[in-house]
Amino acid sequence: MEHTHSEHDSKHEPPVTYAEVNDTVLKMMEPPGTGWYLLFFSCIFLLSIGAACWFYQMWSGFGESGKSHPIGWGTYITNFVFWVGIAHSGTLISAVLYLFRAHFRQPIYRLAEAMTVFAVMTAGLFPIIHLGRPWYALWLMPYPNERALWPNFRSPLLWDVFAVSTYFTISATFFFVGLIPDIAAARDRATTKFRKVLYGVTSLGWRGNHIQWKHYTAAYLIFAAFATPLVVSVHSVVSWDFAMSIVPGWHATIFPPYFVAGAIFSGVAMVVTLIIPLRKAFNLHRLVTPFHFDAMSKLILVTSGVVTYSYVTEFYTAWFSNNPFERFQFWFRPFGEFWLPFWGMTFCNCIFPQLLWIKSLRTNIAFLFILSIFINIGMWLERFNIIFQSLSREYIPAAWGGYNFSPVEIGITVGAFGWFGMWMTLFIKFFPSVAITEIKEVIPPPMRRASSHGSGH
Amino acid sequence: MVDSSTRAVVGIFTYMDDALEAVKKVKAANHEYRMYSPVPRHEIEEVTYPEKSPVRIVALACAITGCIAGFALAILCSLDWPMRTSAKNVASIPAFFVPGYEWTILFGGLGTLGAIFVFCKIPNVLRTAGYDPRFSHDKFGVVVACAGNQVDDVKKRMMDSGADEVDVRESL
Amino acid sequence: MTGERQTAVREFPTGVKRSFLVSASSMINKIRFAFAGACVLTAAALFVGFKGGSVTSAAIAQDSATQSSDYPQVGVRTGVFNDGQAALWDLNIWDHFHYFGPPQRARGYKPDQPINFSHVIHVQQNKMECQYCHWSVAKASYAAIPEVETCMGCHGALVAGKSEQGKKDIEKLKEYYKNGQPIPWVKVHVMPDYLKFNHKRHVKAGVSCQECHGQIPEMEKVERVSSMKMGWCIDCHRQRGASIDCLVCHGHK
Amino acid sequence: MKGELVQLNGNRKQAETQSGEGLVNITRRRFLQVLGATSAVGAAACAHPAQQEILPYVKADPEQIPGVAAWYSSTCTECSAGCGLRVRTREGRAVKVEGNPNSPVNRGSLCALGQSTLQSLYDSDRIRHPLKKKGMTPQGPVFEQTTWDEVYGKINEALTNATNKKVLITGEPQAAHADLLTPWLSQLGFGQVVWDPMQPVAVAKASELVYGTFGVPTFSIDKADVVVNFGADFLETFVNPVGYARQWADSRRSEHPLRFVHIEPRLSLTGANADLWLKSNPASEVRVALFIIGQLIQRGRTQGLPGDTLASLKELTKGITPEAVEEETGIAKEKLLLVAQYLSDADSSLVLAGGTAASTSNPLPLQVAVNILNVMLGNIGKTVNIAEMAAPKSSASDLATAIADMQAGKVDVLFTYGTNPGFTFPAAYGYDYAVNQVSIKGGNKKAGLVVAFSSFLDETAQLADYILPVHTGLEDWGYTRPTQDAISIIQPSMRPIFDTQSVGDVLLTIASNANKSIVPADITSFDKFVKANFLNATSAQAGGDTEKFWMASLEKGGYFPASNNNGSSKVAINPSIFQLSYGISRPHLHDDELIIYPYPSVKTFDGRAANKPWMQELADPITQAVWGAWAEIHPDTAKRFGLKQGDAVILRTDDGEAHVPAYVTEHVHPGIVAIPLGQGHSAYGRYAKSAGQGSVYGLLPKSIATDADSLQLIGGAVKVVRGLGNGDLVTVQDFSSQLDRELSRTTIIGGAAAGVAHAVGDAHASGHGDGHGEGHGGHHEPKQMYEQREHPLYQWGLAIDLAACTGCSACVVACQAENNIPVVGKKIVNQGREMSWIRIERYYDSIKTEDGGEELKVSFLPMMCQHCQNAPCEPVCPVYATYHNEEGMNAMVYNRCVGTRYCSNNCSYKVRRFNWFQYEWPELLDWQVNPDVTKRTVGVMEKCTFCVQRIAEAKDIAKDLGRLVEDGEITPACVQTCPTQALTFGNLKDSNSKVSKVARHERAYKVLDHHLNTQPSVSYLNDIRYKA
Repeated sequence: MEHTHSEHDSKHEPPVTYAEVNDTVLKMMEPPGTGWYLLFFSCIFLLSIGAACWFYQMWSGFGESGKSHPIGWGTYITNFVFWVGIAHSGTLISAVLYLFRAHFRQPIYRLAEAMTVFAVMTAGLFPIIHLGRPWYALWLMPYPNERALWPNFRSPLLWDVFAVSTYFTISATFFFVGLIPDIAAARDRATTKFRKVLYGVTSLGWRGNHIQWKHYTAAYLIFAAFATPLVVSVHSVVSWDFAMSIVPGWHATIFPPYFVAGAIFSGVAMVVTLIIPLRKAFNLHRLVTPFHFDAMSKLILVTSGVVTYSYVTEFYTAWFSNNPFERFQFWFRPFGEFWLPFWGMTFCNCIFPQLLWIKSLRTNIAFLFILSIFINIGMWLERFNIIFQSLSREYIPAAWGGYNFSPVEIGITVGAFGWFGMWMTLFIKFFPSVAITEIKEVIPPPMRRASSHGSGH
Repeated sequence: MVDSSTRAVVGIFTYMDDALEAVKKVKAANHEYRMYSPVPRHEIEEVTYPEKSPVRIVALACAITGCIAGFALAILCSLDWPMRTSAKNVASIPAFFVPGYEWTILFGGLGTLGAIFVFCKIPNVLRTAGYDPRFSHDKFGVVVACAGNQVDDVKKRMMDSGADEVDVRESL
Repeated sequence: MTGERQTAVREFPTGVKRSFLVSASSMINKIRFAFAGACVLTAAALFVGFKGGSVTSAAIAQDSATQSSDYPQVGVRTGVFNDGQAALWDLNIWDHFHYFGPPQRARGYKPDQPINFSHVIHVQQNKMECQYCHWSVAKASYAAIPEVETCMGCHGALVAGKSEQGKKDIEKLKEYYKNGQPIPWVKVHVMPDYLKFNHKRHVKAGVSCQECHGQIPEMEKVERVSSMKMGWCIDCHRQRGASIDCLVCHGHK
Repeated sequence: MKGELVQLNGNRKQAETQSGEGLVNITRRRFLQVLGATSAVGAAACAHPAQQEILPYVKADPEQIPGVAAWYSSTCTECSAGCGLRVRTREGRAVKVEGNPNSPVNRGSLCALGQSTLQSLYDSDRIRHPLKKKGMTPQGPVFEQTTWDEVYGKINEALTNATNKKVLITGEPQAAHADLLTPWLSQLGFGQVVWDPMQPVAVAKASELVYGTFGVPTFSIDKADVVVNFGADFLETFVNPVGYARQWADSRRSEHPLRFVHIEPRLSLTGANADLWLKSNPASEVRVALFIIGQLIQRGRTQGLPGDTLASLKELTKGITPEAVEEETGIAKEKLLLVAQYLSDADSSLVLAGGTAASTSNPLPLQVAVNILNVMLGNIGKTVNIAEMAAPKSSASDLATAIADMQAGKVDVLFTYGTNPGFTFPAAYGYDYAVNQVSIKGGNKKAGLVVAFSSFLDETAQLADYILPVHTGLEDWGYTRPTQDAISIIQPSMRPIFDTQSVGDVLLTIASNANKSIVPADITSFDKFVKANFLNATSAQAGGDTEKFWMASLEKGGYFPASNNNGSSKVAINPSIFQLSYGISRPHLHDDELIIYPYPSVKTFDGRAANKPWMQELADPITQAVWGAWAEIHPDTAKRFGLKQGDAVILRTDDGEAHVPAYVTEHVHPGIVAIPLGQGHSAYGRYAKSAGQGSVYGLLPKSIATDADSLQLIGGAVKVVRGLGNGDLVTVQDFSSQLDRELSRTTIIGGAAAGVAHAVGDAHASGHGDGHGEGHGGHHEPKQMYEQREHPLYQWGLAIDLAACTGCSACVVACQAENNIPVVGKKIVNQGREMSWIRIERYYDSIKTEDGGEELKVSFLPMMCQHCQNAPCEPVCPVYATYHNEEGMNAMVYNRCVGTRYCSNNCSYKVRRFNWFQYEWPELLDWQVNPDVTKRTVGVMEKCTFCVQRIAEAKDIAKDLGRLVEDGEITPACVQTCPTQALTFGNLKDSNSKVSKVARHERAYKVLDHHLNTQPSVSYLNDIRYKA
């Protein structure tokens, strides 16, 4: 937080104190106003649309979604990959950057982590929604059953089950552990009975004595160490859903790093999308400063570069392999019937973010907000391209086909945003969405005597 | 030792170095104490708990268990009803790295969570003697449990260190 | 704050490692007892689940040993743990409450039949062979339900029944025959649509009727006594070295 | 859309078979499933599905063991070829129709239409009891139920009162009906009119002029070295397509394949199988024939001709220069000379004409010229058997006269059966008006009587005052005479479903009511008549025990003596042939007009198959279109009319209009618009009515090819108007090029020396060169990371000879019938969700010719699950719903499937089908459902199983006999029915099995295997093409 410090100094503002952090953050949790209710109920409304669509799809048949022969996967798997991707930056920011001691993470990491958990919860719905018989989704779990059958551990989809469930469990645990001291702080300031009980229960009786802090910090580091490989592994596993198959356009070794980079790219963009309105709504200007946006912009710029490189590599490999099916597929994407999603993706992910080379734009909040939304769209299109374009032009020209977008799947896609938004909204109102303890950690502790330790870590 | 005459002496400090000073003094007198702080600081750890935390060992053990369990699950389930897919081996070890890997992390993570619960003694449904809500806000605290006849000594040590206030809580 | 102090509970008695629930409030204890109670109740329920409900082979074997020896004294095939069980966790209790499916698919299904046909009278007392009526069982996948004509072979002129109920039922049978209507027997061993069960192969392999259907000769009203779930089939297939290829039973009917 | 089979929520009736194996009530179960998915807590506890009943027979049926199929021999009545049938019944219901191997006509095979005769039997729109017309509404006539006695009474009354003519309009009658009708017509004073638009009457007439006898000769295609065909679609609908396809294929896969030249303005399925398809100007084929005659005379190949005829022929062909013919016919003169060369060089050859190309306003000259060619080339007695001639009775002029009579009030009583002139005769003649005249007035101002004996409320039946529902072919007795000596018995394979009677019995009853004695007194019913006639005809063979002989014949399917009647080569050329006009007659076209070219397709024939959902959903082999008609238009023409693929088109003549979608293809003549016949019904049933608007017959001119007494199909001008928006064209294959992907491969054989010259990867000869290049899947050594899979007893495999495959799609229908594959309707097919397990892929590619030009090469590639040893679909399934079993099969367990569709994504062949909805069979059609095959529920994947139920049955039988399954005991439905026997199935583990031998053939390869190492169990044999 040194940067914050110096910036404040230059503006002749007093440095941030423990008390101020506490008060600012806890103020966000004050009883909700009209705006919050409006947001919350819009999310509920979207969610109801999605739920209604899903129920209708189950009742009427999976054909209500737009999938067809040969495009067996479509919007739902796109959404799945999209949401898993969104989740990634949360873990990146909370765990990887924690290990790297990147201080710009502190004010945004809690939100990013919440986003992770809720995005995984959203993502996890889609593999079930996309099943032809979702009522048998349980069969993917290796539980003992009266059929004496087990699932197929060789299937990348089963790997997904393991990867996503582990990811959800670990990131939720990590998230929750990080929250405990902050909830304790909230508990100690709570005024209403409901909140007293809520925080009393969820803080697990945290006191913050020196023994607890000792084990807590040790464990937190271990959690970060466990979560870090997950950032790499989960999206790698998700990418293997595609890379392990023999579909031209899917069967590529570059997929894991490509997907991970894309995930971080989209996730950081999503963090920006979420933090900007929050910053405005809850007046977090002193906690989330232009320095943070600058850092995130740089991260976006880097990952955009990696993603662009991956795109180019895909084309290069297709050309270099001399495989007619691959070559056709990569000719088809930009120049075929469905060129629009491809070029949309290229613009959003490769071209538009290049503007971030301009320093002033990196801290231009309005620009960043628009850019982040474009990147979100671009990354959705990327997944859609991979799934839909590859499947529509496979080996047998007689079996080529197109896609029929249906209102039902659009409804479910929208519903997913409602579901995600609902959790986010509830979280922001009921739990500290900026990490109190972690910000306090980077503030120099109050000392009577000049310290030889210096400030921060 | 445990009797009704035990008291809790609560020192509340604005400054961390004062609190640490008090801790050192209390420690020197061999009192049982707890130091409360709104944030974890390595300065505090150095004074109060310089040893390594056992959480790490638990995490490692659980992670290894998870790795073995993940592989075992995949292999045993596959062998229980051997079904061929695409001429691949029934127990295809490369494919089982994924469950093995994921369960390493899953077990490790859950083990760490368990370790926190055990070592930090949470969930804690009890009231804590000497705890003050300010400790989670911006104050540091040193709480000492001592017999009634030692209260004054402890109180003095704290005041000397620069405590904002020192409380004595009766019914420990 | 003061109030809190007064009611404060010790956190750390010096030198004593405090256990998690020492000095727990009475609320905590209630939860503990409730949990323990639930465990006991569940265990009891499971026990009932294992044992309760159905006719078990052991009981049948004992009862029938003295009565007749015309049909083999074979019990329902023991499953993984108990009679007719597909897996350790395939408990009668589920079947009784139909948690996982319709009653037709559960042990203990014992529907009322249009005619109170008694296997006890026909098989046990009159020593009829199973295949006299279920004549296609060694010829086809299906075990035929006897034609109404077959019943009339005896009941047409010779056998009019002894009990009041029996007489009434035989009149009913004649009525069906006269009207050229099939008797709407209610299917007891309802199997799913996606399954091939070939009676012929099992009979020819020496599996006795009772291994799956239980001691039908003892049943006044036929009851489903085995789970007939997949794990139960597979268990026997494995023990006998029969094929466990999925396509043996699935993919066709 | 009306008439779709998908009924998602409504009308789910719990069906029960007679054995009482009730089908699961899907609705309730699915409801519970949905509940279960959303709330894990068992809300199911309170819902109890209805209990199932198990119904025994009242009386034992000695022929039926529950669960064991009983087979009955019969004869197909769908067209007049008379193929022998074997009908599989279960618990008294016909569930599958196959060819009878004893029949000399089809030798065990059956076409798509023949198999869908089950859907005549189980047509949901069948008439179920006698009907009486109640009145007319704007939606059509309304009928009410009546009794047989009432109708018979009315008939008797009308016959008594009738003073004017009495007319009976029938289809081409089967032999039994013909035998019965002879006395019936004369005794009751009826005039008979026969109308079957599919009869090649012109061929018969030309035979009369050239050979001396009226009739359609029997052709021996397999004995010819060169076949030159003017539009006769003998692989589709011409006379006996199943038999001719077999002959054609037998030759094509032999050491010395025949060379096949097809001349027609449109690429038909038959043309697509030709080595050389020449796109002729419409109605100009006669000039080609004359030109060839001239060429042959020049080359001295006239040995079969009498001298005087030769002189006249020389006169006739004088001055026909190659240039002039090129100008007239649009065919390059090099090609024409080449064809003449082929014929003159061939030892034996065959020239044919027929189909739409030959149905011009004066079809006779072409047929005569073709016959002359056959005579000149010495084919009579060799490839053309004029001793075995079938004389078609169908007559367009008779019908036209009858219609005129009716309109003029000269007809009092009209009976119809077995034909649909209300639809299949040009509407311009006003058949419906004529019938109304009979019905309303009659001749003597008293009410006339119109009775239809029909099972279907088609355009003809609905004009009638009374409808007597008659048995369909599978419920009826009868016989046909496929050859002069043979008799093929039509035997009912199940009891009539409804209150119907046999047509024969109806005729007998009418006669006896009228106190006419047309049959001996002991013959009280039609089945007795059939038996008596059969035994009479075969009395020499029957010996003493006629009853035993009769039973044996019933079992066999009839009496089929070995035919050695090759006949003489004696011809009697009628000099009147030189009076015929051998010119081209084509109407003058305005700018907005094209020549209409309606053609019968394997899908609908003349329209009789239009209410069969299998046939509607069957993809047309050439256009790959389903459900309804389309208008094939050349791209240049389309451009001229501003049309593109799928646009709505209105075809309009003075007599009517039809709304069809445009199908833009290079493979039609730019001057024509080609439409399949038989769609656009206004009656006949829900499927027929839902598929298309406006019938082609309505567009045909009021003109009959009088010289040939047949319908003039080609030659009418039709206005082409762009309709509004989308014409609702649905095709299952939108891309026609293989893109050098070597899916279907061709062996090019060249020159006069037949034999395998060299293989090419695919039709694009360039780049893959000659010799045995990379593409030899059959000899592909498996490269395997893992140890090879052991197959202890069997490894099932299939081999498909592309040289024999004509693309007729009979296998598709066989599969659909055998495996309970739902028909999903046009809308769902349009979403790419067709369910058929076999797909006949059709590719247009080109072959380089010797002179550097390019020839069209059409490939048909039947594609079903390849049962790969290294199946990409298997390892990706998370629940083992698909896996590899030890018999080498890619097993699919429906009930384990959760529906991730990953397997389908990863299937390189795209042969997996997903149940997007819960498909239900409408009432009555559900009787056909094969009880041996699981019906798949919503949300599961399905695919070809190699007919696992048949494998299981064969293994079951073999196990009873204590041995292994022997070669040939298992024939999956597709293999069984293939008219050309292009498919072979068996155990690859046994190196002596037929399939192993085929798979080792030098032409064998496996699709995509050399790219993907999938190691399919299905081998293909290269197609064969002569180098042009």
